Amino acid sequence: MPVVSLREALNQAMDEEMERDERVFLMGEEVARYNGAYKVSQGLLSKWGERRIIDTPIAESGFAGVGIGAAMVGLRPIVEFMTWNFSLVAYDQIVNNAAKMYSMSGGQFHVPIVFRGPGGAAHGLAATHSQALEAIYAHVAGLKVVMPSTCKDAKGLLKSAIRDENPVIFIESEVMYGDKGEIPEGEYTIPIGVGEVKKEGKDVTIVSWSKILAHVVWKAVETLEQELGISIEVVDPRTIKPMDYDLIVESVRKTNRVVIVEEGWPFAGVGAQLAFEITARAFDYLDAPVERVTQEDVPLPYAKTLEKASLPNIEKIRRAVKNVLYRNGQE
Amino acid sequence: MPVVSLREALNQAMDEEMERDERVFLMGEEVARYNGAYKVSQGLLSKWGERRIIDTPIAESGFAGVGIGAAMVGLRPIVEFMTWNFSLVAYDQIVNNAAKMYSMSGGQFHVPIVFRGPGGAAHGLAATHSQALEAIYAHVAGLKVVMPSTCKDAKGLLKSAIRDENPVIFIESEVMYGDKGEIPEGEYTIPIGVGEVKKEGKDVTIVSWSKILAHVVWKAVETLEQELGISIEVVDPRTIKPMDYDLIVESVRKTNRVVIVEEGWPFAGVGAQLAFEITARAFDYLDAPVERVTQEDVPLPYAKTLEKASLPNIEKIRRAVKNVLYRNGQE
Amino acid sequence: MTTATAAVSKEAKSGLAGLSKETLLKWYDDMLLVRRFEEKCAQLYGMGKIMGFCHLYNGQEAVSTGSILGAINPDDYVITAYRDHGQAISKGVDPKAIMAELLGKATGTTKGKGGSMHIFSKEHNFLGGHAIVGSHLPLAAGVAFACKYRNEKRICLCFMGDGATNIGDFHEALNLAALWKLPVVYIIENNMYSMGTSVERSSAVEDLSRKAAAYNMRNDIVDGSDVIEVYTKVKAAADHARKTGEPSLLEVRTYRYRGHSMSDPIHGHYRTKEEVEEKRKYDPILLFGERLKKAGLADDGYFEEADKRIKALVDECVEFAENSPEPSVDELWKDVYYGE
Amino acid sequence: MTTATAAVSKEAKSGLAGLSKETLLKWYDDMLLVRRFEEKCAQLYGMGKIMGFCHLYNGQEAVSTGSILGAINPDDYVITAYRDHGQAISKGVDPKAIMAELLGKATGTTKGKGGSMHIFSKEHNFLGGHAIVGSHLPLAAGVAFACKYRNEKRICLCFMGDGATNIGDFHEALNLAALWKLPVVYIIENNMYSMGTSVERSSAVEDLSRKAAAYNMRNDIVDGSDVIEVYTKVKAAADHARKTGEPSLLEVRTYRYRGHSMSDPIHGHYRTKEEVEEKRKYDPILLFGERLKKAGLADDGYFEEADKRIKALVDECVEFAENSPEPSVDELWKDVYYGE
Ligand SMILES: Cc1ncc(C[n+]2csc(CCOP(=O)(O)OP(=O)(O)O)c2C)c(N)n1
Ligand SMILES: Cc1ncc(C[n+]2csc(CCOP(=O)(O)OP(=O)(O)O)c2C)c(N)n1
Ligand SMILES: [Mg+2]
Ligand SMILES: [Mg+2]
Repeated sequence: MPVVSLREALNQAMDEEMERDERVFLMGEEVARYNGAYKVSQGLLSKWGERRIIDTPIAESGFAGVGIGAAMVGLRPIVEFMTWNFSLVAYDQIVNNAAKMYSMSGGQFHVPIVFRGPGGAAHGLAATHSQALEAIYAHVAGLKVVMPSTCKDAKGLLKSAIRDENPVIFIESEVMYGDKGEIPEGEYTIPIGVGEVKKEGKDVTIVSWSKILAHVVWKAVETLEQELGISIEVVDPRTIKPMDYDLIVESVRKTNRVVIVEEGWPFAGVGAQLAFEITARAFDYLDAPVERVTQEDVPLPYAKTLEKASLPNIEKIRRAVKNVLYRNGQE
Repeated sequence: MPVVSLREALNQAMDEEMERDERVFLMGEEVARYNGAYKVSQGLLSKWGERRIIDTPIAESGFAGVGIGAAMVGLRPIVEFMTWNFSLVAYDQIVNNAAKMYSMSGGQFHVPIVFRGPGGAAHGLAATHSQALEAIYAHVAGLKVVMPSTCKDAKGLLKSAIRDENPVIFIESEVMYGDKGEIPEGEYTIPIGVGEVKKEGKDVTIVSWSKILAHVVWKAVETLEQELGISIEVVDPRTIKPMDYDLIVESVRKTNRVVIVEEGWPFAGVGAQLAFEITARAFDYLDAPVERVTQEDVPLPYAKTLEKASLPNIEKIRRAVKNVLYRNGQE
Repeated sequence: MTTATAAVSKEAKSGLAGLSKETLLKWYDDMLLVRRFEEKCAQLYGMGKIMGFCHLYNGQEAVSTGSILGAINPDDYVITAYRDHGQAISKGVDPKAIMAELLGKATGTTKGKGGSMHIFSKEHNFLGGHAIVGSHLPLAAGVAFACKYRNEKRICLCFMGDGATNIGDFHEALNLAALWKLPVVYIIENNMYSMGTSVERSSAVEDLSRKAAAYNMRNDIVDGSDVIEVYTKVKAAADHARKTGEPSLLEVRTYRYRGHSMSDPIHGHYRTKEEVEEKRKYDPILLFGERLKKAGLADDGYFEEADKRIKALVDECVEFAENSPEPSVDELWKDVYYGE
Repeated sequence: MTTATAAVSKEAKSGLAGLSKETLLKWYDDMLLVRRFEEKCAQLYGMGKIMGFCHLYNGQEAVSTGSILGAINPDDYVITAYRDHGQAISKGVDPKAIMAELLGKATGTTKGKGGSMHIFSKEHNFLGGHAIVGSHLPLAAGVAFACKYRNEKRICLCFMGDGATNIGDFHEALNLAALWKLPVVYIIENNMYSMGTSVERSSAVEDLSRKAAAYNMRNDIVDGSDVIEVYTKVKAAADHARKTGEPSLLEVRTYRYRGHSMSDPIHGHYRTKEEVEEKRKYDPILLFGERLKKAGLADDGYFEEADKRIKALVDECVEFAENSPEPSVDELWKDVYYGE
């Protein structure tokens, strides 16, 4: 199987879908001549030309709206936000136009559009540039939210997102763009809304996604399995909305204990929703209340020490896992 | 005790605080000459003049930003959104500027500002104009969110919000503006972050706030207590963030059963957060998993039948209450 | 005398842009239909049959008729704000379906989902009915973008109020349209007020067409009480867009007779009764009727007949709407995600 | 010969706006300090000591010096975007504290919380450092609003890039400032690019000062390589604001020598090496030095001495920053809610 970077996986997905469907185009700041602020669109301008790879001014609300309008009349835009932080100036377009158009028009105009770009913290970007915003999009009726943690999932899911007839929020991670991984040879897609048990285990389930799974949870799992002599099951929902509750609940019914690890703020985060559903559906199977590890409820600071202390890390995951095992008193 | 409408209670709060503090001013669309789209600012222009009661163009991001800038250098703006739906075009200003300024400036510039206006559905306003948006604000670190359900709370809390040194999201309800209620004679405030047990009971706790509490839950409580022969405790957090978890958990430890009723969408809503915290803190006291009644996960339609079916209503609350009592099989 | 009449008539006709009698009478009927439709809405709103916000078009009829019915093709796109009944009617949307929508019925334009502010008709390339001020301006640019992308000779007309010119999306959309040369015609219906706020209290420039300077955009000022002028100038802009791909910004000076929405009185604190009465002298339907009469194309008999015919049509709309079923509750979960 | 020199000198001096030698040399030093400070940042970034995004000001020094150090009063407010080191320095913020901030230290301007893009100093009325493009433009109007509200004779200078003129907040802020007559001077630092996108590929008008027409706003074009012209024109705008309360929009034509941020090469695909070299001929520090020399106000000896002195100062900044402690972890929960 070929090994590619996440950047390449996403690039392939867009390239293949542009090949497959003439209506697909890519629009965003620096996506064309610059080949993408993070080089995700490398080479696409030279291959597809200015008609289909389009540099925009700094006008997120404007070009998000252009994408939505174009989608209403039959095109299939991919709108790149240089980072998801900048989508907040386009939040109204996404919430009131993209998400609601199909319903509000009584099923006449649907909006097949993908909004994509990196979310979450990188290193030292501080409060305005380090936001994990999945909760504020998944909250909204009419949107789908996808957050892959591997190169394979990223390519397959982005292709599905581009083919989806609905607005899809596709959140990547800047610090994962260089990560390498195997992907299947040739054409494949991964369905939106289907999670995956990434690792089987029997004592505790950890649910996590995107960068926090890829860069933090995996390390924690290795450490904690050794340290605590336990076996951890890792479930990656891959799609935040619609959430694959069945898969997660099945895992929890087996392990009876679950820790959710996410990068976003705690209050009304995605993990809160997950915890609620898990508890509702597996109440009698839970040996301990659901534990969550999130970012601290503060604007993310610049300094490395503070940034580290704010984000989920191994220590916090350890504490949570030991909590569901009722082993925190034992040290 | 004087009886006033919610509209008057809010008006008094602003008026009194403007009297008390020269730095307080009110800004928004139609707040001055028109006396407010919903007449909440009735009479304030003629009393305080154009310097302090300011009509704005339709430019929510712009005038929210003007408020934040003015607050940074010492004024205390009240910014009215004609409805909270229109705040989405100002979401970036609130999230990235109001909420983060104090932290990002290392404690140098704090932002004492109140954003206020009606939230949620009225009657027949359809998808773009019927959003209960508390979750997307409460999610954000650095904001406070206040949602009173009575005239007394509204006046006392709005006064506290105006005196608060932090950005406060103050969400009212259009359909409650005419509701009457008693308020204390003279000056009083109600602290932000402190909930209230609005009615004692012993079998089930219902947590709810704002209009859904005032217009739906109270009716449901009356009906259900009779119908099911039970006693319901009603807890109104009044403030969504910071949430008075202690008060709620105390109630749940007593009743062992809890239903959360909110107007917002279900996914990662405020109720999800509450359910998570309640379960974490009262796990061994819960006789049934926390139940939630929310708006359906759809854009709210116009037609009365559909609107009614989408919002929380007595039937849905009945089902939830019977669920936590394990009495749904008994009919 | 015959000669004199002929001369008057010829002169009068020369002000009618060489349009056929048939066309001109169709326009007259369209304007009248919009007027009567809106009057009926006001009644039904008063009776509690129409819910929510309802923004009427009375006084502005020449704008939708001259531009949508007159100046563009059926396959051209139209997108507008919440004051949308008139524009939908001029685009050919069945007024029965619109009325049914207002009454929240399953036979409505959006099956009762959108209501007054969100009229849509895919069949008629009528793209809504948008209720967040200014938010449809980027959509219009996107629709024009699609026309260009597919190399179609279609264009998009986008209507907005004067108040909408102060919001960020106005700026972003117009810059993109001009920069990328998108075939969209932006039409400001300057009715002097956004709710209760007059233009000079909301915009730093009172001549709203001047805002085009920031985008180097073709622009013009249009007399909105004159359906022929609206037609002529919008047609010029539309043709220009079709030919060159370039956008225009037109400021149409018009006036609304009613309050902003049904909860707003006709003349609140923000304008006087006298102002409204003065403006009513330039009623677009009256003025147009007079010109038709002068040109010998219609007489009082025609006007009376038209009035009856259109009243009957509006009554038919109400009957249709009243007799239509409400949407069934399971509609609630439909049209949320396409194909699911 | 003496006469001739005197004549040259007089002429040269007459181009120096009648400013004292002391003032002029202070400006020279300020520009040089900014240049050397930024060069040091580039080094430290390369060594991994500065994290995140870091946008350098090289080439644009005359703008911050002429306007902030030159044209306004210490109690006037300044607010800017993320390319903020130079402006903070010109406002008098201790470069040691700025450097400590860049290194994420507790002694930094915001105790390590904001980093490069978010420099603040309340003491100096320096209101940040804002990293969402255009989002600080309404804040500037708000600050000016407060000045007016309190009837102070203070004003606000607000800097932005050329790219920021395309976003909605630009439109909303400028309209509000003009409509309400707020004492704010908006300064576009037109360095020809927003990241890799040139002005003509992002704005429908290339003369960005033309955007003022939409707000009927006083405006001007300024040569950003000439610190004296910057001073003169910003002072005129600031004085006008102070006197009349009215805003201005100034387009300063300038150039950045380095890439957009540290991850962007000096000349990527979007501009040529030749362009950068050509622009460097109009280096604001060089040009100003030559003028000082011609006017007999400084000689090579002075320039050498200044260079040494300023290098030493920058080294001191680094030493201070390196020796400063990191913020303690409990700082994380501080400054989130005031008074809590
Ligand atoms: C972003 C936003 N802010 C506020 C409103 C509330 N609102 C609805 S219509 C309106 C006035 C609009 O005036 P104008 O654009 O002139 O159009 P007109 O009503 O005159 O046709 C306002 C303030 C809204 N719908 N959207
Ligand atoms: C709303 C928003 N969109 C995109 C970005 C990413 N971004 C940061 S700087 C920049 C270019 C800005 O160019 P310009 O305004 O000309 O300022 P300059 O960097 O040249 O000083 C972009 C696109 C952002 N920070 N905010
Ligand atoms: Mg208007
Ligand atoms: Mg620039």
